[in-house]
Amino acid sequence: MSDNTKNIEEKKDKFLAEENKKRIVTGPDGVQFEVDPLQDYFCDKRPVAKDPKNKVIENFLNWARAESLWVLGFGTGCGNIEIPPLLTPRFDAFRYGIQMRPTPRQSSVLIISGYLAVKTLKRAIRSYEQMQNPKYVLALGSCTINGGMYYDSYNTINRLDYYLPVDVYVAGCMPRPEALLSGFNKLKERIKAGRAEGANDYANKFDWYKANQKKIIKDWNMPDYNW
Amino acid sequence: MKKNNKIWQGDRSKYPAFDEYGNPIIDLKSHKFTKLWHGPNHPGVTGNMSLELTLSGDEVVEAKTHVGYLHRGFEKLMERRLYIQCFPTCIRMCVPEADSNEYVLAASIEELGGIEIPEAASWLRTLVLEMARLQILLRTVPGQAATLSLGMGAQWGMYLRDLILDRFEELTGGRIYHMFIIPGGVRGLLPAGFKKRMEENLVEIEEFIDKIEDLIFTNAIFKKRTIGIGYIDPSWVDKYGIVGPNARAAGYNRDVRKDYPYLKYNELDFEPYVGKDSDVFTRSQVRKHELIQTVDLIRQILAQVPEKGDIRAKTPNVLHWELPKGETYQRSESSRGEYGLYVVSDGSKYPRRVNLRGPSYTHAVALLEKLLINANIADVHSIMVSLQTCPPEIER
Amino acid sequence: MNDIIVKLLWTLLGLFIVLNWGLLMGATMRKIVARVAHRYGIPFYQPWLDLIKLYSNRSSISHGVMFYLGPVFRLGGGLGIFLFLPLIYGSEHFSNFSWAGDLILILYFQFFGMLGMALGASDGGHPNSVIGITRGLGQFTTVEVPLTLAVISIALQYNTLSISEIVAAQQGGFQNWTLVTNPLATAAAMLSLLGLFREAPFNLVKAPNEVPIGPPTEYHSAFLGILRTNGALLHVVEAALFMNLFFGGATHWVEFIVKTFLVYFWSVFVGVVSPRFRIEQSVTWFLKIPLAIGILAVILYI
Amino acid sequence: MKEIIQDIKKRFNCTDEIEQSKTQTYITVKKELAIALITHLRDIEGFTHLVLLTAVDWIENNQFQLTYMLNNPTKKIDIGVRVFINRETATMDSAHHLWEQMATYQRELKEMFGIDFPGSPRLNEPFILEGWDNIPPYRRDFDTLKYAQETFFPREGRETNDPAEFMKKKMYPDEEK
Repeated sequence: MSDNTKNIEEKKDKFLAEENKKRIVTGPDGVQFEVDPLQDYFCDKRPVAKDPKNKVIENFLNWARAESLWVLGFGTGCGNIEIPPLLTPRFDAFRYGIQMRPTPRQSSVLIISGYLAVKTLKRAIRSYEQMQNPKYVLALGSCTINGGMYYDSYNTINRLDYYLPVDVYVAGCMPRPEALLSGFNKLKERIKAGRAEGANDYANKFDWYKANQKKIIKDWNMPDYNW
Repeated sequence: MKKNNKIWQGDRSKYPAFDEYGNPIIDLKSHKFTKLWHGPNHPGVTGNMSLELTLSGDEVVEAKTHVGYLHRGFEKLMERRLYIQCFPTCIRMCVPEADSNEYVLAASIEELGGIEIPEAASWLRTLVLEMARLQILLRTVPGQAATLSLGMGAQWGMYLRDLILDRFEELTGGRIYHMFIIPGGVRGLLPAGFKKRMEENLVEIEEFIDKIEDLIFTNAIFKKRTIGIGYIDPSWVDKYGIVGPNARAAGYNRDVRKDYPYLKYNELDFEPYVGKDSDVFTRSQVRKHELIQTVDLIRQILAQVPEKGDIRAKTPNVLHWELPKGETYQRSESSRGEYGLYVVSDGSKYPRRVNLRGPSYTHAVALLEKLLINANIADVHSIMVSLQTCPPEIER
Repeated sequence: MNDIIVKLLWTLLGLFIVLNWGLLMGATMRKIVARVAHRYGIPFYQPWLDLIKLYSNRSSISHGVMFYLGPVFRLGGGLGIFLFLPLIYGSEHFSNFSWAGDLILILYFQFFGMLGMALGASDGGHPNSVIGITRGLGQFTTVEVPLTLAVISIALQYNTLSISEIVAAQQGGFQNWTLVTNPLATAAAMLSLLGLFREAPFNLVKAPNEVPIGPPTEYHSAFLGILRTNGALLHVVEAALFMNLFFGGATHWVEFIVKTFLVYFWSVFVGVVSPRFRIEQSVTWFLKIPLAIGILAVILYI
Repeated sequence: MKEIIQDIKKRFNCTDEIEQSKTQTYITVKKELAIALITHLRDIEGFTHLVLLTAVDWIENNQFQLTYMLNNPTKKIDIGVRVFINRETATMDSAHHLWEQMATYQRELKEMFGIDFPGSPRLNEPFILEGWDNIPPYRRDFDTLKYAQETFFPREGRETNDPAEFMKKKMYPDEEK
């Protein structure tokens, strides 16, 4: 083990909760064995890219996916204040097959609504990785594009596409609900054209994304890929 | 602990056990307790914050609030911005009611710089602040029922809120962030026909209030779920720094608009509604009466606001505007309670320190952690919404 | 041998109709709720798209064998009710596999799916699913009590445990329905129907802002697809059961559709204007008025 | 208001009285007497409402200024108690027993300024930041722009102007300074 990796290991251990640390456990029959909760309790298998096979079938499925966008109800920033109007009489996004789901397992769209603090980025990554394969990221606001007015803040990221594969950016601070709806339309076009393969990109460029994420999340105390 | 007279609600006075300081003894390895995280990605918390709950059965025995998911470091960022540049930054501190942010910063700068704002600007500021209160109350009053899965009122309310946001667009050009109040005055006068359109909306809102009275406040199940839940002892009000509607529901007649009249509030005729039972139902009643009162206040303001006149006091060139050395604290009454800004100037072009005092700072951390103890897991969301917590003003 | 295959094919056709009607009915109800909220609501074809999407997700994660079996058990419960429930009275083809004691069997199948779900949900490991399913089982137990009493009452009234015979006894016009001849049993059953369909005020199992979203928190992709398929199926067959027991059954598909729609609409109608009970409130609610009505209905026919 | 100030000036040796407005006064008190003064104000003079506690970094004097803003809800007056502490040692007596929310303020100050309040509950638990390994961010010597540029990935093509220069160029192009 080189010094560098050892340092990283030690640093990682510092932030781990007591029950997640590696330890030697004695079984009831007296046999001693090592327990590594990060390996044993969580599945840290790398994600696998699952490329579409049959083009005709995939086109049909993509159409169904595009018309049934289940959005994770995770308001990561101030753009989230325009999500409730989207679901109410004036804008009524339900008409376009957009529905909110409370758990990441069942959702297919992650909306990063505005600036992303480092603490939230960690949760957003976890939520994203728990979503199932055709999954899309919609980023709202200038702050996710280039930092916006928080370009000099020590706690908000500058560009989201270094950490998560973004499908559509909606500019503005904050984007109006109309802009958000048109962002959803763009996303639908992308999905129907078969270009929204963010999940596969994430799996293919996994190491690059992880390196970027670990650069700013200094207390990385979870498995590399947590689903 | 008082004895239960209902046999199906077991006597919990002995379990969990308490140590000598009155804290429950929680041993997670005993498998008697469950640790449950509410949030940040959970529909049952307000905004982006999280609650770490330790449950014993259905009952919460320990709650911890975790914030910081929305931290942008505003107070640091404003130290490297000119006073005029602080405005676009400042209004994003608390999103749902952005105009309070504008007002407190403008008032602080005027106080330190010794600027008097013109009559018309003062009226327009009052109008904008009340409209902001109206739009947030249209969301939160029926929102209390939405926490108990009665979402109809919230849907209607959000539509009316959109109408008020339309009026905001007409007046200021912005939907959520207006930047209408600037140091020395406001940016514009009322557009033609504004009063008439506003009046139409107000009539619609009054009909809506009648509707939610029937739908929500006389609903037996709503009463059953809210009366007696989330009780704030009136003696906690000073101990925990409770302000605004939450303090008024506990019987304290505290309203910054009355106690420290700013702008034109001493020329308006209103009396804050004071509840006495201090539970979730009373707090929602207080907010409903505040909604009725706000509609009335906007009518009063519209009757008196000048159609034309000077709206901007003379200020120095904003690029070289140096405030004299000093410090001040300016407060306003937001829909959540006392909302203030503490500004320290060191005589340069940049503020030395800006600190926001948001009501949620105490409501969502110290008070919520206390209130959730012994609450049912089903009531966590409704207690939280009844305090009207807003995470961005905790961490800024 | 040939007969049974033909019968199976007819049953599959019935399943196809019921399933699609269930999806359409679900969409219609959501549209009605949306209209109350002054919205347009989802398109009518949305449930089908959701199902296609769920079944075609490229990845899915398992938490063990019971996690797989949970949705299967749930679907087994729904299919079980369907198989033994005569859909159309007097039709040779759509009476499925109904037999002399099917009423008892159906009551058993109602609980079967719930238990399967409990096993699967707790294997998902998410505390919210466990809380959700504990509430679900607790509430369902008390929902069953007035329903069972109502069923006992009409079994005593008609002296049979066969649904076909109960339907047969109600033919001949409105005045012969159980609704008229045994209003107490109908009232008890219709109140417990509110808990059966889990709309507000009894939707605490899936309460999104308490336990998002209850038992299926960890279910996704095809697992959730199965659960939603079963949900559509279950809504129709439960409504059809009530239709058969209390509202004179159906002699053709149009009547079937109208009656099941109205039975389901009753629970949506109550749900739109009600907040949600807490678990102990809903349990005690079922053990008060509906239970009393149920007992009265049984006493009258002993 | 005047009498209260005169009284506490005598009792607690307060200095630097500034009357900001009719209802708002700021006074400075020594670190050792601060908690006693605040307790006196709360219990005797009726300043029962804690408005805020915050710190100001006077890096040039090597001092932190702590401001305890107290409010008297019956007389409707505010008093700002200023305490200057050494920036190097940065320790202050904890006042968490006076108000329940004080512990939260002290947690925040510990995290954002590095001011220690021995004895305050949950003081060392992270409040806002997570895994922070730099100097506390609200201190004046922490350069947020430099940190952001080094840590995050600025998008190429974004023109980052000094806001003041940019506004000057756009709005007052003729002006010289």
